[in-house]
Amino acid sequence: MSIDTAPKQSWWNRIAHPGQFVAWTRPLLWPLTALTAVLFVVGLWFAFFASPEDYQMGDTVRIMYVHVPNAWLSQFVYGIMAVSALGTLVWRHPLADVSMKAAAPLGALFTALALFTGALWGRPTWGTFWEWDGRMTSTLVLLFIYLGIVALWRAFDDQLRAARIIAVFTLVGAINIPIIKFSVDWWSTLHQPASVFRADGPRMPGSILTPLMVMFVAFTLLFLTLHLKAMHTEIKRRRVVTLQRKAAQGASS
Amino acid sequence: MNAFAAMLGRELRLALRGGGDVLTLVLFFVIVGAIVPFAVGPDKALLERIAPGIVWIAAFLAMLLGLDRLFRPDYEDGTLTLLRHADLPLSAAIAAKVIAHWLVSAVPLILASPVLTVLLAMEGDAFWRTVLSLLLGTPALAAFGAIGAAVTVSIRRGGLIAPILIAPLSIPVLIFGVGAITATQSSAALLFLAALSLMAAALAPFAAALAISSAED
Amino acid sequence: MNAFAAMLGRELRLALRGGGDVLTLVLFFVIVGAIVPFAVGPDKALLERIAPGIVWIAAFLAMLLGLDRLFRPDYEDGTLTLLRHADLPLSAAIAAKVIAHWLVSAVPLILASPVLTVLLAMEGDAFWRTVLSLLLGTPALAAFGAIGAAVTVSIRRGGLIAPILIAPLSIPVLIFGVGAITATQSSAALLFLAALSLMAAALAPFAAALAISSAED
Amino acid sequence: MIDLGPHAVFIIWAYLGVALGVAGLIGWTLIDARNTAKKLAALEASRSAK
Amino acid sequence: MTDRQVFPPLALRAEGLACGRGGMALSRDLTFSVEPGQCMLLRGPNGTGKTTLLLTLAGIVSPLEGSFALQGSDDDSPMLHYCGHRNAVKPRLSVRENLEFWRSMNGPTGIAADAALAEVGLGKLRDLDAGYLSAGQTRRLALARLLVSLRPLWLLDEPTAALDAAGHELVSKLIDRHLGVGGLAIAATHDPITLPGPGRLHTLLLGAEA
Amino acid sequence: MTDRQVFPPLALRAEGLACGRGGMALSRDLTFSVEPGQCMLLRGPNGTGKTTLLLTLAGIVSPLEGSFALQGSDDDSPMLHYCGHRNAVKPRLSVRENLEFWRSMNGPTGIAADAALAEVGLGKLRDLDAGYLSAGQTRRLALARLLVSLRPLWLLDEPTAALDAAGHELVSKLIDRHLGVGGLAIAATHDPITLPGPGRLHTLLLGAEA
Ligand code: HEM
Ligand SMILES: Nc1ncnc2c1ncn2[C@@H]1O[C@H](COP(=O)(O)OP(=O)(O)OP(=O)(O)O)[C@@H](O)[C@H]1O
Ligand SMILES: Nc1ncnc2c1ncn2[C@@H]1O[C@H](COP(=O)(O)OP(=O)(O)OP(=O)(O)O)[C@@H](O)[C@H]1O
Ligand SMILES: [Mg+2]
Ligand SMILES: [Mg+2]
Repeated sequence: MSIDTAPKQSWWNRIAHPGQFVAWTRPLLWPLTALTAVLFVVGLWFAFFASPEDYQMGDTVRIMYVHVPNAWLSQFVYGIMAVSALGTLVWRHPLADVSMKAAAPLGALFTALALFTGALWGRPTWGTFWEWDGRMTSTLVLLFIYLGIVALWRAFDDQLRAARIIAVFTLVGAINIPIIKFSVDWWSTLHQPASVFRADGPRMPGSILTPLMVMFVAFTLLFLTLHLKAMHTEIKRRRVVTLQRKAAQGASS
Repeated sequence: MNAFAAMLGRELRLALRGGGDVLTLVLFFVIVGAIVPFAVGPDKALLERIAPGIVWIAAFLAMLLGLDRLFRPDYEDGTLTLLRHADLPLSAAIAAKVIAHWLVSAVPLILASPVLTVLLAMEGDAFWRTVLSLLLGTPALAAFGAIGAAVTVSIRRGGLIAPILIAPLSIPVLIFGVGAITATQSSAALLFLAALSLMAAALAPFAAALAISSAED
Repeated sequence: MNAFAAMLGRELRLALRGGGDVLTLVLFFVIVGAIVPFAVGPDKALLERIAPGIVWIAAFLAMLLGLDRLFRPDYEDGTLTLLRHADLPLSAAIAAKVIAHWLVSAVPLILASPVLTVLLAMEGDAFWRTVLSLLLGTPALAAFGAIGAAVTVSIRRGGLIAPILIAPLSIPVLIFGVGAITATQSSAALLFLAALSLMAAALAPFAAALAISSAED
Repeated sequence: MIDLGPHAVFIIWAYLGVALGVAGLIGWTLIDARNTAKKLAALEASRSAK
Repeated sequence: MTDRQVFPPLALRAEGLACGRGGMALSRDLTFSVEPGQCMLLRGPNGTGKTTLLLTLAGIVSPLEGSFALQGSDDDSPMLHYCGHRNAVKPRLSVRENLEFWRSMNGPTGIAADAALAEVGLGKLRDLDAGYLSAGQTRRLALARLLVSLRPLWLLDEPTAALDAAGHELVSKLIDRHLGVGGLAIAATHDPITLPGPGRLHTLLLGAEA
Repeated sequence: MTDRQVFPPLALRAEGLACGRGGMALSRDLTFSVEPGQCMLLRGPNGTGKTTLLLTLAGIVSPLEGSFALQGSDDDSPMLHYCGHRNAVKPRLSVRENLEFWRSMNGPTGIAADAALAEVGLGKLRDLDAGYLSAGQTRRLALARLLVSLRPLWLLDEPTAALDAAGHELVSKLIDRHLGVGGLAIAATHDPITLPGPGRLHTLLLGAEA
């Protein structure tokens, strides 16, 4: 039995050291922000002025340009969290903790927006805000998982310790999400007549695909920018906590 | 193996001496089932239709209820700290705890399920399918529950978070469990349930041990 | 009065700092409501029909869940023993705790109830009746819950007994609560709810104080 | 602005909701960043003052 | 010698008191009295009923036989501080919030919370989450509670538990000062406690037949 | 002087160890070694990190800097007993059941449970519900755990807490015997502990700059 804390030096350790990380990623923030903003302007212009209405859905197809990117992000962000969780558990890297924590509220919001836009889309097309359809339902469950993770982060007061524990839960969730998706599909197809409208992607004409793609990239960049910023903040927050405790301790001795 | 048996024995003893905790869970299960007719009104056809769902929800909630007792008392009196230095690996000790948890919280429910089937006007055939589906599905609930309890044990006021972590994870169990009672493809659902339970039971001790050993004292 | 405010303030502070206990309860409420469709199947007409029952059961369970935190931590760390010698009478201290319990566990549920009404396909009118019935009925649930929790804490051994003590007491609340949402005589049911809540709230602090002060240390 | 057809309300609400959500997120991220940076600066100042 | 009499002249008298747990007597036929300005130490091996006697005097366990009374008190307001094995300290509240709470609950008749914290050596930690305190620091916080509300009778169960040498002295000092203003104290302890001045300390030996 | 060597010759060495809580160092640059047959006492005022150091050595809190190792052990089986502030005693199980449980969990390599109970003075209470034990009796039960499974390294956090005079002697005797068979012990305590024989006890002072 022996425990050693000597840090292992490598290029990766150097650039991924939290302080270093903030230093070399900070210059990226502004370009990213600018790019995101430009893409949003272009995307919105396409969405409202340069794309036709769908022959079937009419103008409501324009909801797609915000719905689909958010729906995609809801899954992508969980992927980021799961990879970060692996980083926390396997390499015990502080940066992975930070990334995991910063991503959770973002993912929750994108998921909530996917649900919101989906519900608003459902009303004109299906005549109801909510339908217990497989995809919608599994997105709802995903939102619950996100909110659970956010609640967990808030409940721990020692964030270092929290990271490893939450990583375990995130990974368990990652294993379970495909199962949930599958079971929900099985469930709603079993109980429900196949009345659900299905929009198959490939059928889309280019005039719809272009704005979709632009918005898609714009939202993804938005996430990356916010994630980076939130990670910086989180790194600073940890430093604040350490300093505060030091102050309390320094005062006591 | 001896240590495993000791752990199992201790858990069972504590539960059975625990001033009727087991009885309480069963009563809770029955009461949730019995309250539903009050809430939805005494319409027989309706009741029979939603009966499988209610049995499973009652079982799920009853198992949630006992969950806070799985690790918290041991965490608070220092037992979990000591278990890290026991000869028995922590994951094995947790496996014993999960098995005991299933024995004292799920098995009594299964035994009590006839009461619910009567209250909810289910017919004989559905009753047997209910028992079978509970038998195959509750291990998964216990396993997911253990993961949730382990993740939240070191939060000082964390007892409330466990249920919301567990509920989304348990949805497949509910869906297949209910499916196994009602559907015509009952056997497919049963198979899935069994697979889920196996997978969850295999995963849970390790995940829970990982979570617990990353909790500082 | 000052001591009463101190007690109330402490309870609220503990709850709000408690790493989002409030958020957790709300989530639990929504999740229980959302889980029912998984169990009974995604049939809209059916869901709408049982929706009032589900809302009330979810509220009942969410309030049950927070109950173990009402007296147990204070019992275990010795606070309850000391409260017996406080200037503020024990029953007043308990009244403050019950009020705080209602504020942090019932009010958020009421605020979150719109989400459930959407998920369960209730129409606009029923929604307002839901809010009103929860507002009038939850104080009774909180009060009965406090009695149950006090009795449980004083017998020391049975952590889980509270729910079954409370369930029978709470059944009338549930019945009238559901009645207030669905029935045509909604206003009569609301009146009963209000009466029940008043009575329970007046009784609970004394009953709970009696139970706690007869508990040996 | 083009004509959004009979379901304009839903489209507008969808975009508005997303805009609000995203704006809120951005705002919250920035405010959080600002507050944390301020706290950090204050603490570091008080440390070097000692 | 009482330099400043704050409390009415009270005395605790017990006559043929028997206390026990679960109907089983642990100590029998105790007759003692504690006068103002006096401290009684309870001593005896583990498990001989010191804690039980204190709980009986606090009115939490009912006596099996005999009687006791705090004579000289006319009103019904609470007269005693009980400081038991458990500290009644809440994590998530800061050290000061914990103490302020008890000050309001028991009546703000003693010194201010900050002064009490400084007194027990926690002045600098006052904004720390009380859940982070070490064992000894938690004990000190429990002792600070005695200072923020004036009560004539102190029932202390192992007040020095987990305290360092300075903490032991602190306890002696606090008791000394309490007796000085006419208070009474009963302390169960295994550690030596000494007070300046004669006749202020007497010992009740429990359990040992010797 | 080791009369009967039971354990392989192990030694605990720490180099430049810094331990703390929540990323904040409480003790820094600790370098010490404990050889077979030696006991190290941790001393220091309340809140200076004695408990934290013990938890670090037990592998529960991770060290901030530096390293430590138990040298001479070849296998990975658990080598230490940790005896903390909390006693890990379960109400509802009898005293003996409690001990038997830990004997099975930690390996029945030491003396029998009944013998251990007699050793710590709980022989007569063996069938009592452990929840009824007094503070000192509970502590004795926790100490009995050290005897039913042989482990070379003992980490004791205030072993004498709540114990009477006989209990203090008991702790000294247990440590003495453990060292006698080649064991190692580290004890954090505010009470005096003395062992017969020279050179077996040394003290690490935490926190005080003096
Ligand atoms: C609350 C309700 C809804 C939710 C939660 C939801 C969720 C999702 C999800 C998870 C995706 C997958 C994104 C991806 O694969 O990257 C998606 C894609 C899509 N959704 Fe929705 N959706 C909802 C309502 C609707 C409605 C009402 C419509 C149309 C009437 C719709 C049309 C689409 C389309 C066209 C796509 C992209 C095409 C595809 O990937 O197959 N959704 N939605
Ligand atoms: N419910 C009960 N039934 C039977 N015996 C009990 C019960 N509760 C406690 N006891 C016994 O009563 C005694 C408790 O005494 P108490 O806690 O007052 O001791 P103490 O003098 O404070 O000891 P210590 O110095 O260890 O704190 C113990 O011997 C215990 O075994
Ligand atoms: N999570 C935490 N964050 C910040 N400070 C902490 C945390 N946990 C503990 N502390 C501080 O660390 C110290 C705890 O030290 P520890 O418990 O090791 O003391 P100790 O030497 O055992 O004291 P005692 O003699 O009172 O038992 C205390 O000063 C406490 O305020
Ligand atoms: Mg005692
Ligand atoms: Mg300590």
